[in-house]
Amino acid sequence: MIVNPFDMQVKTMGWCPGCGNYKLLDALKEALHHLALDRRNLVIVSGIGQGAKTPQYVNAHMFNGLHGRALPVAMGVKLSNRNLVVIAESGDGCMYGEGGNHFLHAIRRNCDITVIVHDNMVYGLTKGQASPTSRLGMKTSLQLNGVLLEPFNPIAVAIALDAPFVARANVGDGNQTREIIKQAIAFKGLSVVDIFQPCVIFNKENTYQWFKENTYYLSDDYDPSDRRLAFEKAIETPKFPLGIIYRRDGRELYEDMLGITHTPAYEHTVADAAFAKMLKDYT
Amino acid sequence: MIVNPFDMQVKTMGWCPGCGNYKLLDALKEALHHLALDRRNLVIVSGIGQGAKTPQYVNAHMFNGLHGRALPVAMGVKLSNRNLVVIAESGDGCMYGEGGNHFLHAIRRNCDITVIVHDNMVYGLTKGQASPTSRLGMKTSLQLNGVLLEPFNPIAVAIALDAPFVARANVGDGNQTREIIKQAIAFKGLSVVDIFQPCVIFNKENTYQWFKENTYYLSDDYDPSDRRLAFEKAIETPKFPLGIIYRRDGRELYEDMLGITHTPAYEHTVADAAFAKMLKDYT
Amino acid sequence: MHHFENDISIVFGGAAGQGVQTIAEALVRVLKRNGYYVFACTEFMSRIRGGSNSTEVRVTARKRGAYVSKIDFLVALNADAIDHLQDRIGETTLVFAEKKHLEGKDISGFIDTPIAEFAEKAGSKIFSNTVAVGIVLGLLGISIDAFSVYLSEQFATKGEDVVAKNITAAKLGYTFGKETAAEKRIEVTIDPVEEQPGELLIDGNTAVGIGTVAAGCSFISSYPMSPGTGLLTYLAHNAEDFNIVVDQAEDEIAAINAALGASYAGARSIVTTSGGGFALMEEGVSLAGVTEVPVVVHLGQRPGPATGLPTRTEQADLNLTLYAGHGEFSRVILAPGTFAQAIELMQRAFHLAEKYQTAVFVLTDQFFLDSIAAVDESDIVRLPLERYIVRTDEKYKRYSLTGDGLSPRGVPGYGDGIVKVDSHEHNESGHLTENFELRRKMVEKRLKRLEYLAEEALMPELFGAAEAKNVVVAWGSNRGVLEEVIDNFQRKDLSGLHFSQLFPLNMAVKKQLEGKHIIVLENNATGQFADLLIREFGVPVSKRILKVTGEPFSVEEVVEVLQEV
Amino acid sequence: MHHFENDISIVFGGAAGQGVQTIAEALVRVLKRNGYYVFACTEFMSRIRGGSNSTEVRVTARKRGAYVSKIDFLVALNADAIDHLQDRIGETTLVFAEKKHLEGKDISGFIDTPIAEFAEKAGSKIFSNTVAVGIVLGLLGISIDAFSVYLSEQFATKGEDVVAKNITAAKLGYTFGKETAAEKRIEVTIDPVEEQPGELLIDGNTAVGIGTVAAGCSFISSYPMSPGTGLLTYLAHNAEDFNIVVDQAEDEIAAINAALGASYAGARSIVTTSGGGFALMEEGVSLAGVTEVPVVVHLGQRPGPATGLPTRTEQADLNLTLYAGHGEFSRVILAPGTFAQAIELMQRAFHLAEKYQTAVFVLTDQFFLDSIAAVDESDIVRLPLERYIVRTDEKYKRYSLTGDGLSPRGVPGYGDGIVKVDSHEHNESGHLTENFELRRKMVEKRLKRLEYLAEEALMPELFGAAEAKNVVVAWGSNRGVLEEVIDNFQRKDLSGLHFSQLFPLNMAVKKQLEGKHIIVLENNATGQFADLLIREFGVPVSKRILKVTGEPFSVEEVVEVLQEV
Ligand SMILES: Cc1ncc(C[n+]2csc(CCOP(=O)(O)OP(=O)(O)O)c2C)c(N)n1
Ligand SMILES: Cc1ncc(C[n+]2csc(CCOP(=O)(O)OP(=O)(O)O)c2C)c(N)n1
Ligand code: SF4
Ligand code: SF4
Ligand SMILES: [Mg+2]
Ligand SMILES: [Mg+2]
Repeated sequence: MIVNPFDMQVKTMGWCPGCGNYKLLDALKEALHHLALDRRNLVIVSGIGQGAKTPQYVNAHMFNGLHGRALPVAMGVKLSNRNLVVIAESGDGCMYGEGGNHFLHAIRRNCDITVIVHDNMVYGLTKGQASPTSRLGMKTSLQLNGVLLEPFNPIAVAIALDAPFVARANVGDGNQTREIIKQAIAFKGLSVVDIFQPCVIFNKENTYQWFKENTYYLSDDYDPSDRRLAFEKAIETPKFPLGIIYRRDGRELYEDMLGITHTPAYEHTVADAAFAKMLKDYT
Repeated sequence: MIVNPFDMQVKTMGWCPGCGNYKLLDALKEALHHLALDRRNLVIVSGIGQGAKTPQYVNAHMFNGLHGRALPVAMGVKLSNRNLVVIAESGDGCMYGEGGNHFLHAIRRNCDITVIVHDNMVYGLTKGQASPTSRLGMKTSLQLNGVLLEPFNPIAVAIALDAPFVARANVGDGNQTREIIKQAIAFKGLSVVDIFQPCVIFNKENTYQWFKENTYYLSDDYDPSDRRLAFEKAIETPKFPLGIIYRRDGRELYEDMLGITHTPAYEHTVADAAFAKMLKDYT
Repeated sequence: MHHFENDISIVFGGAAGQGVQTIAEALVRVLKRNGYYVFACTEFMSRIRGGSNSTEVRVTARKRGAYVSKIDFLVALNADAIDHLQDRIGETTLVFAEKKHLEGKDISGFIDTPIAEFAEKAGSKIFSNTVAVGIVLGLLGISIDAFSVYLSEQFATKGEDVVAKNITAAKLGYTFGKETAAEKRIEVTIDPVEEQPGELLIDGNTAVGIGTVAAGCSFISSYPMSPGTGLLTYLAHNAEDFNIVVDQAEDEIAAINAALGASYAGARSIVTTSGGGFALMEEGVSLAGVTEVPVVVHLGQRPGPATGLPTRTEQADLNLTLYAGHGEFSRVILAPGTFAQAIELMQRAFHLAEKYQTAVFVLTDQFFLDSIAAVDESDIVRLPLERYIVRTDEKYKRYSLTGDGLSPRGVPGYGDGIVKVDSHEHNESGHLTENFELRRKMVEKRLKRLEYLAEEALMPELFGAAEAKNVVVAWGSNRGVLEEVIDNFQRKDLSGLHFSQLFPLNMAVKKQLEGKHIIVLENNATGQFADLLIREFGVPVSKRILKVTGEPFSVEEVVEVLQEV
Repeated sequence: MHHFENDISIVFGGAAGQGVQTIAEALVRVLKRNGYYVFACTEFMSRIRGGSNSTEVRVTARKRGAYVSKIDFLVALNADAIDHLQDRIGETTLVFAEKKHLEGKDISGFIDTPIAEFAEKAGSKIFSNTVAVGIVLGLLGISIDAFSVYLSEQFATKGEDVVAKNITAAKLGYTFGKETAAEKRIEVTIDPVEEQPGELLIDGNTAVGIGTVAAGCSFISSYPMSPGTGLLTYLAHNAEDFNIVVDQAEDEIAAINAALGASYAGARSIVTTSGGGFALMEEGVSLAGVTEVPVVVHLGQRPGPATGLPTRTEQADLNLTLYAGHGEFSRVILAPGTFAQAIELMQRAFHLAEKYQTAVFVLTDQFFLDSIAAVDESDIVRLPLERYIVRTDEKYKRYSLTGDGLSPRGVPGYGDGIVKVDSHEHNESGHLTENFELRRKMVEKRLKRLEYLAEEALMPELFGAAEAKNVVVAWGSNRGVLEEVIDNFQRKDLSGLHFSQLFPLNMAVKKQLEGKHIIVLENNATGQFADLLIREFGVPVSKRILKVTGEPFSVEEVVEVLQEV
């Protein structure tokens, strides 16, 4: 048996039995393994929430930060050592609720970061309140009469911002999930992968079954480079398309635009000549 | 001469001579006057920035709050006294930068609030750094090699979130600006009006002239109810369309969904019977 | 022969999802109906299923509100529970669990208890909780009738069959408990309580919620965060009956700003959160300060820094509220010690916020919010709902300089005046100004109210003799442990002072402290309230009793530390 | 006859956009080149055009770094400037302005000065600033040569014509100044300075910037906010030469989190902001605390609360940094008093942050950042760039419990180890834990470094006699006024102590304070540093000299208050 170097001995995991997060974790670890990444160069940044616990269970570098703040941390890491592969991973509440502003502006920057969202359409860790992607009418412990807010459409918003790689997967299909994650990581630029992940405890509506019934695969001849078409797909009802919905290769990376070299920041030095020259300007 | 009740005696105004904010202020006050609003029932909420100073110069209620935070304040006002007409007004940096998350979620809620954005594509008050809508390549005191981040497209994002009223105006055309503001205020629901407003000091690229040359009016037969078409318009280049780009009447108001009555919160009382009943549940 | 007298500690341990809290809730309700003093508190892990949680139920002859580490009866629903609570299992502890959960452990007080078997006999494993309550009632020798009634009420909507099965499960447990008590000669005696234990049985969240409703709060916007979420949920459940706007915010910054908007428009508004969420609100707190818009913040404390221990307890956010927000302005900090006090203080919070146009912070913590106790209806104070909103006229100026620092507060739409509030330094009408002299006056105006607030400040509650040389100071949720410890000692030289108002402090307090040997007890690492006493009164603090494990103080450990004083 | 000796205060007043700051910059440079001690400070309104701004230039026989309220020469570019500075125009003040700006005012020292006329004669009104500098040089009787050289350098890129016209304008002004001096018998004498006034002429922003570059900072992410923006702009200008990543964040929360990400990956990172922006960063500060990721925060203070007075000065954010973030953890607060000190302290800030894996806050303020003074190159300290990053091996644990509370810090990609940092309470390897005992150890670990930091803490700088009974304490930007006031008095019973490290305090300071009559001088309303001294040392503070108008202390007003001591 081939061992996956990203596997970790974990005594107890924080997720409920049957939770979709397990499948996502498996798909992720397989993807990392398939891509033959060196775990010493892989950093997974996450926020807070059930999905955000993922890097606790992956044998790779981890920055498990604050609720909502995975993306700025990920950017800081990438810009300080661009040799690292950086994944930012969190729940729908973390990325689109508390972290919504960073989602917008991370897309505008376009660092080479893979954004993986565990989209269970609910706040899992805090016991089942509505999340930005909760469907209208879903009753929760807080939304007693059902969710009133129009669901946040991450795919449409990402396309509106011209994010260069926008995809959706369903953990119910581990293979596709893994393959999309692989492509997202391989993609040079900011990739957004929204992954349907059932919360078996707090979301009794959007179950494995429901996600299966309410999604379909984009056909092979679908052209993800057409932004208008992608937007149509993004707002399509009632079924959600799965796959790479929008892709635009060649957009320049923020790190390239900034002229960042491959010397990691921990080797940073201050050139004496430059320093002396700088002082000279003030004499 | 007819006096506009929203006019105010202001000894000194904080704006630079020639600033587009003057024109926006005039258009706004005219719109308020044309709509025959009672200034005792009009609240203008703003953030911080040059555009955000607007309510300082309007004879109506004002909540001039924090940078980026006009929208939540406006919601709080509206939900506590729905008899009030509420306008949230600020700059592009305030609304789409610091306040980006609120912009997303205010649209999801759909209160009956008019959002007016002074879009000068720059940070005016803090002396000329790039704003989220700054065009690529623009050089500033901070962006010495030019702006690197893809401009934020508020129209496209608002349409991606299915905002029910999305419009764009150019202060260079005071009449259209006024008319759009009027329609936005009259609209029942959250209306977003992004208004091009030259900053004559810090933005030497997007001048009155530039805005004139780089915009065009939507034709009379344009159908703003078609979301796909609206999205196309939103991402159109090189010229920006002016007018009501997207409009979807009939979306339910958050205040209606919450069942908020017309009794203002300052008249709130606690019914003894209900209180006794509540306690009884714990015996 | 196992004898237990007057102060019984029963602990239920199990995994998240096994319902130890539900068991405890049922038990305390039944015990209360039988006329006993009860108190329950709970500790749990930050996970939805699995892990090890426990709830303690105390049955006492006197009213108690503290956690004890001793366990008399432990009902363990899985093997982990026994490991998890190992340190608290003493020589006299009786452990009720299925044999298989004991495996490899050596526990003298173990009693093989076929909980699952009984449950299945009654129809399904899901009745295990009911069995557990039955067992305890049997052990205590308390009639099962009240429990049967409780079950009938609780499951009424689920149909007769469910009720019947539950009652069967309860009886199986009950019989086992009774028989075991007889067999093992387990004797439990509790002196009859002096008075009725109180009519309402509530937890801390409910207490804070009742107080908020009573205060006339009509607006809450908040973002879920343990342990602050309880109040949000409570108000959602009561939103319709009391016309309360309940909004789940996109983030905490939105929450506080929405609350300020609501308050500006005339609502009594609140936000609820925990330390991390509050940290995000600080700019908003500063906005409340400069605009003089009233707001109440409920901060349910948990251990930090950052995410820390999300479901545990601590009292480390006093400084956070004391110095929240940039710039200098007034504030009030309250910290209830009992549920009745919480109900009253929430009303007081809104009252002070409105009267003095200031932010008021109410500090609770996980231990307090998740505890359960009985409250006498007669102890529930309802303060008159005094509003301080004026009808404006055309000359109205929001920040008129009145001399006393308080300007009559108008709201938009009420009267002919225009109400302008401004985050900039402003003139009387609320327009921005850079006039130096006006600036100075406005700063003074905003701070002056602290004098009135200090005069009105609640005095601490004294336990024991006022003359005692040694005084133990505690605040907020440590009232229960303070009272019980002082009571236990019955020493003339040892008294307790419990603060439910932390800031501003009443200057009369200084006299109570001067010349005393001051010992401060608080659930944090540095002694934040001790520092405040030093700063405010210049009195030396002799000793700090601190705890930062994420658990509340137990009566025993405080007794031990104080023994040396 | 108007005689001015050794301490000349020249003030330029005008509207935003009229360039009073540019004038001052030119003048101080020329004066410095002529071998004078110069100091300039500036006050301006929160607007881009219009309003009333002014810059003070002091020419002194001794090195000075404080604001004086007296004005010897006022050059007013518009009528408002005279109104605005009315209170500071004294009997001996000479006011240079065009006649039309005097209208309706009665000012004895008025001198009709056709600035615009001269400028237009030279080619255009835009040369008014150059004329103004020329006038002052003429008045002071200083050769115009250095100014001509300066103008040639300054406008070299704009072509000869521009240079020539500027020189013409300068000469017109100069001649006017000289003639007026002769005519009105204006005599200015300044004793020759003891040593060269310093080679570099910089403002506070530059000082902080130089220090940050010298410290090896390679990452800044910040959101513009006055007066914090200066550092961001400075680093942007030096980004290429020093490989510094400069990112304009979408908000302050992003900024601090990005800085932590960068630091985690091995960068020395900083954020710059002001009070309101910092308030938003507090959760991030708490994250730095629990993760032990080093970070430096530059906080340029301005008057709050909330938006307050965006372009004015204050020192009211000490408490904000002292108690920032929920939970309890270490931190360091520095506050430079001179530019040389700022350069050194920025390096020290990064050094301490990295060595002790903590957040370090550097407090400056608008007054400090916008002042201009000369710094000797020999006074520019360069601390060795010591990195504390280890190469990890496979067994590496980020939070190993080492006894001294500091775990060797690895970064991802350097070595074979895995580096996990966690905002939850965690075990040694950085995975979340709820173990009570581990929790206690980790809290202690995170606080223990405060002991080392206190030992290493900078001692305050003493002015005057150590034995003096009365000691005036000041911090940060008030060093200049403190030094000058103590100097002025030359009293044996009055000394000054200037703190450039505010937290933790060196315990040896206690001795310097005990038994003294302590007077604390600070630019805030409540006396925040005074409170800290009480809290830390239990010493009483006799008097607080406070100011909250948004202006810095003037030498005169402090002298007046201290006269009574
Ligand atoms: C600033 C802050 N606010 C609130 C919380 C509480 N909190 C933790 S996780 C979470 C939401 C979890 O939802 P989501 O991000 O969708 O993750 P899930 O648990 O569903 O995977 C919240 C509100 C927090 N930790 N920090
Ligand atoms: C929390 C916070 N961060 C930063 C600032 C500083 N600030 C004030 S206005 C502004 C940006 C102004 O740009 P914009 O919103 O576009 O308004 P404009 O001046 O261009 O009208 C900034 C960054 C602030 N006041 N508060
Ligand atoms: S609560 Fe939901 S999302 Fe969280 S672990 Fe359980 S099933 Fe998964
Ligand atoms: S800086 Fe720009 S936006 Fe601001 S007032 Fe001046 S011209 Fe207008
Ligand atoms: Mg979720
Ligand atoms: Mg702008």
